[in-house]
Amino acid sequence: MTSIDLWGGMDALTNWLMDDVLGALFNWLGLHGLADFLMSDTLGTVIMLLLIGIFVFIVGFLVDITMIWQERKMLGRLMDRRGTMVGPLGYFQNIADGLKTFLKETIIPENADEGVFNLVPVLYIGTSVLLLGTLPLSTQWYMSNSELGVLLTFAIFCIAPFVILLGGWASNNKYTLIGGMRAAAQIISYEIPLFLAVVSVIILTGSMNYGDIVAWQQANVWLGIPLIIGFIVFFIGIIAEAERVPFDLPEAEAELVEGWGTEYGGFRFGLMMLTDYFRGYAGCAVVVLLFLGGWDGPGFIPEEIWFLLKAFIVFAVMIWVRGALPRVRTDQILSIGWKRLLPLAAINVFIAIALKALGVF
Amino acid sequence: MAEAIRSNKQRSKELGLTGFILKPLALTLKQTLKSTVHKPTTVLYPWEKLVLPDVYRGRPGLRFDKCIGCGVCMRICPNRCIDMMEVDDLPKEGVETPKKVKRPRVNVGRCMMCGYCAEYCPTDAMIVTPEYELASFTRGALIYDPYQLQYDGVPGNEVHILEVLPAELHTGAAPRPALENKDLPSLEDSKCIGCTKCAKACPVDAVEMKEMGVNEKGRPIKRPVFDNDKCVSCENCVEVCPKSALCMKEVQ
Amino acid sequence: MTEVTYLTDAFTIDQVKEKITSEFSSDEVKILDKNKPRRIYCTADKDSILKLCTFLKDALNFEHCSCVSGVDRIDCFQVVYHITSYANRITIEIVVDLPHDNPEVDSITPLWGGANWHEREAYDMFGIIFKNHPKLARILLDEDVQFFPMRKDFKSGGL
Amino acid sequence: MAKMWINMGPQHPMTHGLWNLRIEVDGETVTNSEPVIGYLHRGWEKMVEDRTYPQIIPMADRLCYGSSYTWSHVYCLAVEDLMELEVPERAKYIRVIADELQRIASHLMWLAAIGPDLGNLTIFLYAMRERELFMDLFQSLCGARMTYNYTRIGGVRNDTTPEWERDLVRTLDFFEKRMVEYEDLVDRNVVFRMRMEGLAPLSAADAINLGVTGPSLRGSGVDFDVRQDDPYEVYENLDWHPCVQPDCDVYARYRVRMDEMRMSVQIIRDALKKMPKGPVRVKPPRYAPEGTGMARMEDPRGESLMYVIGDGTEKPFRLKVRSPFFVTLSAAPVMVNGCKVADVPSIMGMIDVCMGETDR
Repeated sequence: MTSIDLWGGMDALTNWLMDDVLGALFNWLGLHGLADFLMSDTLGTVIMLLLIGIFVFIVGFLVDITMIWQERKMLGRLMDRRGTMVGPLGYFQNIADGLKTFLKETIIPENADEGVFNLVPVLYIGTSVLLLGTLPLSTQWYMSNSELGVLLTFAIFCIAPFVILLGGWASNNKYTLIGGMRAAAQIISYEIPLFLAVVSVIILTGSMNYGDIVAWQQANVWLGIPLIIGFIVFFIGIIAEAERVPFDLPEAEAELVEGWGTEYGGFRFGLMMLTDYFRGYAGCAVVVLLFLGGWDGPGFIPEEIWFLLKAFIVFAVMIWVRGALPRVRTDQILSIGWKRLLPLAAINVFIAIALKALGVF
Repeated sequence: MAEAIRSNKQRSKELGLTGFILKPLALTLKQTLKSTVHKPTTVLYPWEKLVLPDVYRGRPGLRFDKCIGCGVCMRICPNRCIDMMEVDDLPKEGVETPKKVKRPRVNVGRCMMCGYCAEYCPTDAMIVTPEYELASFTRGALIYDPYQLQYDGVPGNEVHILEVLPAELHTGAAPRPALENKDLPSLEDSKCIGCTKCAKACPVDAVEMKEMGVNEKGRPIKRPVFDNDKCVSCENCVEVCPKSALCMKEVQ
Repeated sequence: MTEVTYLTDAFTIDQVKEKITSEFSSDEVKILDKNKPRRIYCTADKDSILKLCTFLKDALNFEHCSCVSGVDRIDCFQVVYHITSYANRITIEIVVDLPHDNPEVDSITPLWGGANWHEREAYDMFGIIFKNHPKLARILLDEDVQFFPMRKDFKSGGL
Repeated sequence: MAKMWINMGPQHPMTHGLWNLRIEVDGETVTNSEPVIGYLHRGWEKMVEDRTYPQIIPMADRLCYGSSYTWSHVYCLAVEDLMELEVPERAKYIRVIADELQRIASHLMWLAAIGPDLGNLTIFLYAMRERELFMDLFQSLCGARMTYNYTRIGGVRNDTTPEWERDLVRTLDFFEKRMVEYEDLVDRNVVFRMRMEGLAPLSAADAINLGVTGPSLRGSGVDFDVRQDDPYEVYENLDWHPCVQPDCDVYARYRVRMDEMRMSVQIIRDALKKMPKGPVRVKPPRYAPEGTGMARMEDPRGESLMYVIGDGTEKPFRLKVRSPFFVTLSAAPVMVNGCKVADVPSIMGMIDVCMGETDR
C-alpha cells in the first residue's frame, strides 16, 4: 500500500529550506541571531504546517475544478448534448468561466444589511474550504488526523445553512428571504438520519478517527456492504447536505430565480458556485471514507488515487441523480426526512448493534 | 387542499417495482452511454450547418433581368418593407449608357420572410433564397438595394401557386398557375379623359391608346385598349389613373 | 371523480329558437334567418340582454361564454356575444347595439366567469361600460391612459 | 410571518413570456394572487384593420408563436365563413394534418417547458430534440420553421410531395417510440408525480363557468372538444376520440396532453390514408361581402375563435380574436390560491403559457 508521505516530505522540505538555504545565507551575512531563530524547531513546524495546508488546498482545488468539468460534461452527455467545449475535452471551460466572474461587477443591493451581506460569502466559502482540512486522502496525506475526525467534519458541514439564512436575510430581496428560510427548514429534515447512519459506522469500527475506520474496513469488509441501508440513507442525506438537485431548495431556480444567492454578483458569485462543488466533493469524500473503504484497494496504485477514483465515481452517481430527478417541495423533503429516512436509519443502527453484539465483526 | 386519495394508492400501483426512480435512472444511463459512444445529436452551428430544402424561405432574392419593375411586390408586402428604386440597368454589351429602370429595394431588417413577394411576382423575378444569416453592424446595411438583392437560385426557389376557380371546383378542372385566372383592368368609359397616363405606366406595354372618333373640338378621342394575354394585373394603371376610371374586374 | 359528461337534456336548434321566440317579444330579441349548422344568430335589445343570458344559462343550459367582443360601427357601438352550449352543441351569436355617446350594458360576468376579462378588454379598447362588473378596469393598457385605441376615430398612426 | 406580495414578475424563469403573477405569500403558502398582463400588447387588432385579407395571414401566424399554424388556420376559416367560400377536399385534409402536427409540436414545447419549472433539465432537451423533427417536416412542407404562412383563404399554399408523406410516416413511427421515453422519465418518476398530483384541483363546474377550455377542461373530466362537438374541416369522417381524465388535478392536465399527442399521431395516419387527390387551392374573391364571419377551432391550448366583420372593401372592418390562454389565465387565481410557492411554476407550466395570443 504505497502512499505519498506528505508529513515526512514537508518536514524534509522545511528543514532544507530553513537550515540549508536561509540559515546558511544569514550566517554567511553574519546575522547569526536571525539565522538561529530561523533554524529553530518552533518556526519549522509552523512553516511545515503552512506548506501542508497549501498543498492540501491545491489538491482539493484541482479535484474540485475537475468535478465541475465532470458534472458539466456528463450532464451534457446525459441530456444528449455536448457539454463544455473550450480546451481539450472542454476542461478549460471552468477557467474561462472563472475569469468571466472575475470581471463582473460586484453589486450590493441598496438598503441591504452591508456588514452581514459582505460577511456571508466569507463564512460560507471559509467553512467549506475548512472541510478539506479534516478529510485525509490516505494514511500519510492529511491535514489533521484528529481522534474526532468524523465529528469535526459534520460540525463544519452544519455551519453553512445558518450562513445561508443570514445571506438570505441580508440581501433584502423577497426571493432570497424565502431561500434562506428553506435552508433552515431543510437542515432539520435530513441531519438526524445522517448522523444515525454515522453512528452505526462508529458502533462497528469503534473510533471516530478516519484512519482507524479505514483500517478497520481494510481488515474486515467495506462497511457499505453490511450497512447497505445506512449507506443509502447517508447518500441521500449527503445530497441534501450538499444541496444538489433533488433537494436543492435554497437555490431553486424555477421559483426563486437563484435562491439565496440572487443578489450576489461578480467574483463572490463565482466563488460561491465553486463552493457548492467543494461541499459536493467533501460529501463524496465522507461517503467514500465511511462506507466504501476509503483508500483501500489493490496495492499497485497509490492510495490517494484509489480514494479520488472512488470519490469521482460517487460524484458521477450524484450527477446521474441530478439528471433524472426534479426538485422536491419543502414540505415533501420534511416528510421524506422524517417518515422515510429516519425509520431506515434506526433499523440500520439496530443492524449495527446486532452485528457488534453477535461478534460477527 | 386534500391530497387526492386516488393518487397515493394508485401511484404506487402504477409505478410498481421498477417505478419509484429506477425507470428514469435507467433511461438517462442508456442515453448517456448512447451519446458518449456516438456523438450527441446537437449540431455545432457555426462549424456544422443544417441542410435546408429548396423550399426554405430565407431573405427574398431578385433576378435582375427577369424583373419588369411592376411594383406588385411593393403592394403585397404586409410589412411594407419593399419600395421601387430607380437604378441603372445591368451593363449589356453594345449599350454604353445603361437606361434607368425601376427595381425593388427590400429592407431585410423589417422583412418577416413570408414569401408573398415571390408568390405574387408575375415573372418569377422575386424568389425566396435559403440565406438566413443576415446580421450586419448597422441598420442601414440591412436595406438591400437591387444589386445586393440579386440571387440566381435554383428552380426550387421560385414559388408557384396552382389554383382553381371557385366555380369549377367540382368540375374536376386541373389546377392552373395563379396568373392564368388573373383579375383584369376594366374601363369605365364615362370617366376616362384619354390622358394616356395608364399607357405610360404599364410595365409590359399591354395598354394601347386607340382613337375612337373625334370630339366636338376636333381633337381625336383616345381610349385605352387592354391586351389581356400581355397584362400581368399589376394595377399600375388603376393607381395612376387621375379620374379612377379603371378598376380590377374579378374573374369568378 | 366520475367522468362528468354534460349531455343531459340536449335541445335541437329549432327547439331553442322557438323557446326563445316564445319567451321574448320580437322587439326584445329578434332571431335572424341566417342559418348555418350548429349556429343561431340573433340581435337583442340593450336592456333585455341580461334577461336573455340568464334564460339561456338556466333553461337552455348554455354553459360557456366563448367570447364578448366590442365593435365600433362609427354611428353606434356594438357588443357581440358568442355563447356556447356543450349539451346542445350550439353557439348563439347575440349582437347588441349601444348608443355612441354613452355605451352602457349589463355585465354577464355574474353568470359566466369566463366573460370577465373579455368585458374588461372591451372597456379597455372601446370604453364600453359594463354595469355591476366585479372589477371593470383596464387590462391591456396602463390604468392612467385616457384614450380608447380601438375606436375608429383613433387614428392608427398614434395620438 | 407577515403576509407579503411577491412579484413572480415579468422577467421570471417561470413565466415563459412577459406577464406578472403577483402572489400574496404567508410563509410558503399562497393566500391571494392576481395576474397582470399587457406587457406584449402590440395593437394587433388595430393593425389588422389596415391590411388586406391575404396580408393578415402571416400576421395571424405571429399571434401565438408556439402554435402559429392553428391561428392562421382559424383566421382563414373565419374569412371563408364570411365569404361563403368552399375549400377543396384535399386542402381540408392537408389542413387537418398540419393542425395535428402543430399540436404535437406545441405540446412538445409545453413538455419542454415543464422540465425546468420542476427542476429537471433533461426533459427539456429530449422534448426539444423531438420538436426539431416536426419543425423539419414543416420546413420541407412550407418553407419556414415556426411561422409558416402556409394556409391561404380558400385552401393551402402548395401540395404535399410524396417524399414529404414518406418522411411524415417515418417521423410518426419514430416519435411513438420516443413517447415511451418521456413516459418513463416523467410518469414513472415518483418525484415528478409528487410534484404534480393532488395540486390545484379545478372542479368541472368551476372550469366550465370560468371559461377554461382545452386540455385544462378535459383534465377536469368534461368531455368537450371543438373538433368533436363543433367539427370543422374533415374531423367528422376521421376516427378519433378526445382524451379526457376524470380527476381534476395538475397531473390529469399533464396526462391529457400526453394522450393528445398520441391521438394526433392516430389522426394524421388516418387522414393520410383518406386524403383524396385534387386541387389544393381556390382563388379567393378580392372583396369580402358585407356581413360577419365566425370560426372556432381546437387550439393546443383550448378553444380559439375569430370573429370577422367585412364591409365590402378588401380590408376587414373588425377582427376579434378569442385567445384560449387569455381566459384560462383569468381562472389562474382559483388554481393558485392555497398552494405552495414551489407549486406555482408547476401549475402555471401545466396551462401552457403563450403571451402572444393573450396580449395581442
